[in-house]
Amino acid sequence: MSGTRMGRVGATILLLFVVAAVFAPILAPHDPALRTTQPFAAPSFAHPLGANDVGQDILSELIFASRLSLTVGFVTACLATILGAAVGIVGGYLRGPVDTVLMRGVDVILSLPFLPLMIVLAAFLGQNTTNLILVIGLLIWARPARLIRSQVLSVRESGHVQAARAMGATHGYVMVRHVLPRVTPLVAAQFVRTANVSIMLEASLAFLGLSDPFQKSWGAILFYANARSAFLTDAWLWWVLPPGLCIAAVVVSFAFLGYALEERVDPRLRSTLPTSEPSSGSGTPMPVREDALR
Amino acid sequence: MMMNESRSSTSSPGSGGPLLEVKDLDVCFGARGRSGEVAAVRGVSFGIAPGEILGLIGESGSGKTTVARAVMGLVRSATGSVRFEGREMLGLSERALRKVRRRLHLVFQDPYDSLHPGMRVREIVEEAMKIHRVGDRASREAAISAALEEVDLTPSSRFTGRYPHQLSGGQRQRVAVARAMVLDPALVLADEPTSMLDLSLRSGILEILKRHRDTHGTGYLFITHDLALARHLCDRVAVMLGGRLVELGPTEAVVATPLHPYTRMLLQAVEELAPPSSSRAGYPINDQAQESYATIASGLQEVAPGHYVACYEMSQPTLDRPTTEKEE
Amino acid sequence: MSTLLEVRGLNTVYRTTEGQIRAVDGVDLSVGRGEILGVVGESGSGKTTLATSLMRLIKPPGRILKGGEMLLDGEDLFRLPRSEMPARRGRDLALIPQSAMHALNPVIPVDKQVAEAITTHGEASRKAALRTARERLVEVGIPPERHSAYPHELSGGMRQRCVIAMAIVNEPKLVIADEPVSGLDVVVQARILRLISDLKESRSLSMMLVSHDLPTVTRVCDRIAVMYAGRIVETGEARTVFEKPLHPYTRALVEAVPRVRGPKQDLQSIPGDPPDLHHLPPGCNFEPRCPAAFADCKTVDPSLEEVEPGRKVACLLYHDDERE
Amino acid sequence: MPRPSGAAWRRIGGRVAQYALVLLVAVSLNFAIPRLAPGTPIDYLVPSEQVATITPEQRERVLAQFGLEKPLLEQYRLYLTGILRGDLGVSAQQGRPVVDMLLERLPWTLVLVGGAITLATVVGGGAGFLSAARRGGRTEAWGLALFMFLDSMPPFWIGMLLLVFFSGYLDLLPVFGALPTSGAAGGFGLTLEFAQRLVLPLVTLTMVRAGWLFLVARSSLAGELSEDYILMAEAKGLSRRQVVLGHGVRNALLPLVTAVAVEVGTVVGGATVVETVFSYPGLGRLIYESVLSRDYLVLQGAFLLLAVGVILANLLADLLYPILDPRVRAESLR
Repeated sequence: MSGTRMGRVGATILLLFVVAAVFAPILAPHDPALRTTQPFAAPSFAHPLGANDVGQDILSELIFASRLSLTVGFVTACLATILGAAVGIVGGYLRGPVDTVLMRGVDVILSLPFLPLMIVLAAFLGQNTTNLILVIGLLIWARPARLIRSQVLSVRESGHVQAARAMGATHGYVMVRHVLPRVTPLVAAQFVRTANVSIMLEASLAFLGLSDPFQKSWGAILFYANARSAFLTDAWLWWVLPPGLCIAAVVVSFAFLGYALEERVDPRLRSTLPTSEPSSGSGTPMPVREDALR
Repeated sequence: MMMNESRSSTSSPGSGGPLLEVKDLDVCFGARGRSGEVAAVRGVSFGIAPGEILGLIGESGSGKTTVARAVMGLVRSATGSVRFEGREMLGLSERALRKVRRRLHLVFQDPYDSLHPGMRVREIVEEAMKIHRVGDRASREAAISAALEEVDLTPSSRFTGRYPHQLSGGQRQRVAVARAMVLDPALVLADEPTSMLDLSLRSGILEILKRHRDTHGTGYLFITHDLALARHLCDRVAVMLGGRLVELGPTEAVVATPLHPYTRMLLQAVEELAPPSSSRAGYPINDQAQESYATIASGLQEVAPGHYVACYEMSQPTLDRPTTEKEE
Repeated sequence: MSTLLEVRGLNTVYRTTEGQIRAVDGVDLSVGRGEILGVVGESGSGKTTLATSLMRLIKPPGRILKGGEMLLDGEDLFRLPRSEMPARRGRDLALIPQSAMHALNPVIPVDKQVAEAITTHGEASRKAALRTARERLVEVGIPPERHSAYPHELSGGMRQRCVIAMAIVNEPKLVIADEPVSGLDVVVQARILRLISDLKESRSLSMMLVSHDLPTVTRVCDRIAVMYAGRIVETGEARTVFEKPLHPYTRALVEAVPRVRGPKQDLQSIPGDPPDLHHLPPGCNFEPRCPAAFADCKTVDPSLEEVEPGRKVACLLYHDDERE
Repeated sequence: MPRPSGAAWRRIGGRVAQYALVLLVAVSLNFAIPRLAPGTPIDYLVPSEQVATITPEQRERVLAQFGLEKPLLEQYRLYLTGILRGDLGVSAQQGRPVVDMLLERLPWTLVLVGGAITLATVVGGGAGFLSAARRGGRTEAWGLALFMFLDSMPPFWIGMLLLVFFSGYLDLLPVFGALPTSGAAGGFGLTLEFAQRLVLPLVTLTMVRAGWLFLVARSSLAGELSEDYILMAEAKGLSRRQVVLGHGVRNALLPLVTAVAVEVGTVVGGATVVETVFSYPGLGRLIYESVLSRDYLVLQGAFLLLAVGVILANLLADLLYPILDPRVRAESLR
């Protein structure tokens, strides 16, 4: 499967979930907050995936839960990439003490175990979605920042940046017009990557019972399924399997998209080989040798 | 070109003063005590007249590029004096420097990375005018096509809409030259502008630079490692070794009677690389005495009119001697 | 001088998004024993592809078309099964690759890398191999105290010397050097070329030297082949080709060379753009840029023909029979 | 290996200082979070069911016991010295010192995390190298997709599915806890029991983490294989296999080391949820239990301990790297 095809598959899956999230009230057969049948009901025509321990329709829960996952994914990814790109570009371009301070901060954040820290934060700050998004967003910008910075370090040495400086352009102009466009593909790839990570983090927290109790989430569905030992009965088929599949599908769709983007940043990752003619002369620019995946 | 507005300053080009005067330039990099890091430039002095092409010759690590960057005010740790059109450049505020940079331009070595891959040729050439808010739309458009025609990218309309990757290496370098020329700078710093081009395309670029000098009176600092090339283009050459200037003089004089052992070594190397057929007829020393401003370079002694050489006991060449070789 | 290498009808193609290009297009050449053949060409001429093809190291999407022959000492290496090639590389024919600056593994000391070239081919013990490797390093001018250095601790010139040592260590029949001095400072370039000349004398090395730099090649080589758009357009004795170039392209190249001695002449440049291998003209490849082109050049594709003993050129100006 | 020079010692010193800083940040976070959180300290210090019924006197006593009536700076000082003495407080639920509870669980987590990282590195890294060495093939492309899938699956979900299959359907392995709760067999039997219970959590954690290491290994080997020295190695006469193993993989191991170190943090996070699923008595399970019972001091202590572990792993990798890569050795601090 080539990167482009992966990208297409990823985009398709993601689009399906976006549709589900947007049209949840129309698509869901029931109101997931209401008891609409017997607790632990097995699948039936009216309730294709049965019901949970309080009698709520699982299919409807799943559909509504896509809203939370996608929101968390998109919003935190926005936060993290904006912050990460800003820190990466400013630090990498200006260098000097500014850079040192910023990168020390990045190092500190990267050396903390995320999930345990998030658990502590969630336990103390209370379980609401806004807090969750803020906390994830404020923690996961560090990796994109480091990656973007290392690319900026090489971009700032390129001739057109130097030329713009020599022409009398301000730092701000150079960063916006010359540096940012060059790192945009990497920023996009990092956006996808962070969305991916934050969705997984949210699911893990919810699975530990630390999600907003008033909002449906795939992780939380699994939390209840686990707490009620659904995996010891046949209920795993409709109670355990589908929410996990949803998480995996969304995450993998982001991963595929991200991979397609990263492959563009670093053509050496391509599994089917290249498109341009071999460089026989000197000076054909090679993409930056950064581990785009890390 | 058309952007040449009248200037009220007393030291405008052509008024007789030197265009650029560098005196005792020192640049030190990262004093972290690393063994590989050296003072990049030490006590360099030279001058460039309006319309003069000065070749700065040196090998990798000789500090020649650092000199150019210091002249542009891109190096913060430079000390000494760099006077451009009579104004001291070192120590100028960022804001004041930006203004001066209108009159100065750089052409880089690598045409593949000196043009922004996401900008069209039109935007690339226009950028300097935009930054300095020069002219209106129509006049900019005219300036762009004039600049492109001047570098033989004709008809200019064929090129303005293209992206760099749609151009050949030679064409890209022409665009870079057009970008440098569009604001009609008084001084252009060209850093090995032809070293990455094929032999068959090199002379085209040199021709353009020469022509521009002749028609606009632009001064050039032409940085190169190739003495043979410098001989074809430069009025005077300055030879650098390990951050110092070791010889400075009219090109023909330096080539015909190199004084410093390092210059001799360079010339010998160039001759060894040259085709075997070249005859070795003698040349008159100083066949053209190029006018030069009293370049009283510290450490340099004038041994013939306009021909300076450094006291060479203290600067024995150290190239390719294993233990002292520098890493790039 | 007997013939060591004889290449006939070599074609190497690359598949690209825009279609297939022929980077090496029907090349015939030969190298004599103890001879240095210079292959000169500018970017896109196919010279690097030629060098890599002879090593049979062309990787997809490139491939060597069937039908070509490469006789080394009378044996056609193109007919060997792929699995037998590693045993030949380094021993029968060695490569000094382009960008030799990066041709050394950054995390292995250089003497070990040279020794590896020995042990992979033979019976020699590690210790003996290391000893031989160090001898070779001394021979190419690396002082003993630098032998166990890592590549990044050496200058460009020294790294190039290491690569040369690696290439000659198994005493190959033929050395293929791809731009052995590009990217180095002139003084170092001169020294490396001197080293190559010395090695040629002391070891009667046979070599194919690929370069963009016509004067340099003229200086060290016995014969020259000039490439343009994947083809050889002129061959002959090195000095003769440089002093009396026949093909208009060679002539233009010679006139573009800046000289540090002799009268100062204006440098010539070749008008137009380098050839685009995707869209080659129907006739002579050089026709769009050629100052001497005439009507037939647009339609007739000239072949490489002998015009004087030992001198071949692919240009209609010299082909009497094709002219009419 | 060359002996460390002055620059190397400076580098080591710099790294240690940096990680000491990280540790200080973690400790400070631990100190600050409860104090910034909404509600009163009482909410966090007494068992949750007593919060509503607590009397003002009891309240004072609790505050005094934890030094909460003192100025903030003094509290911070007390907190730091407490930690240095190994005092992380007393569990509100169980009344035992937090340190004891943590140390009791630590070995279980060490075995699980250590095992999972080792296995994931071998399996994921190995497959990644293989994939990079055989680029272009069909198997390679599907292998990539497969490992990306693995990387995308929630660990707790994989754990639950494994439970369904292995104990629900096949009834093969005991699944809960690390040791049988009663009738300890001792000796070999005990080891076997322990190993059996370790299998599923270990497999789960390995599966989810192998994907990422696969991607890193693949991309770094692919990068190395496109370098010029690979061509040179082949030109010397090395077979493709020798080139890939002796030069490519050797050099691609370096980025993998960094990736593994960074992984430790993620694996620890994964262990938390996996232990929860399997009721495996490690630190992760302890965290889960403390979340449920609102035992905040235990929660904080566990976080701190995990932070120390992750920081040590990173430090180790940082110190290891220059030994593996002479280029890094040559550089001094960034």
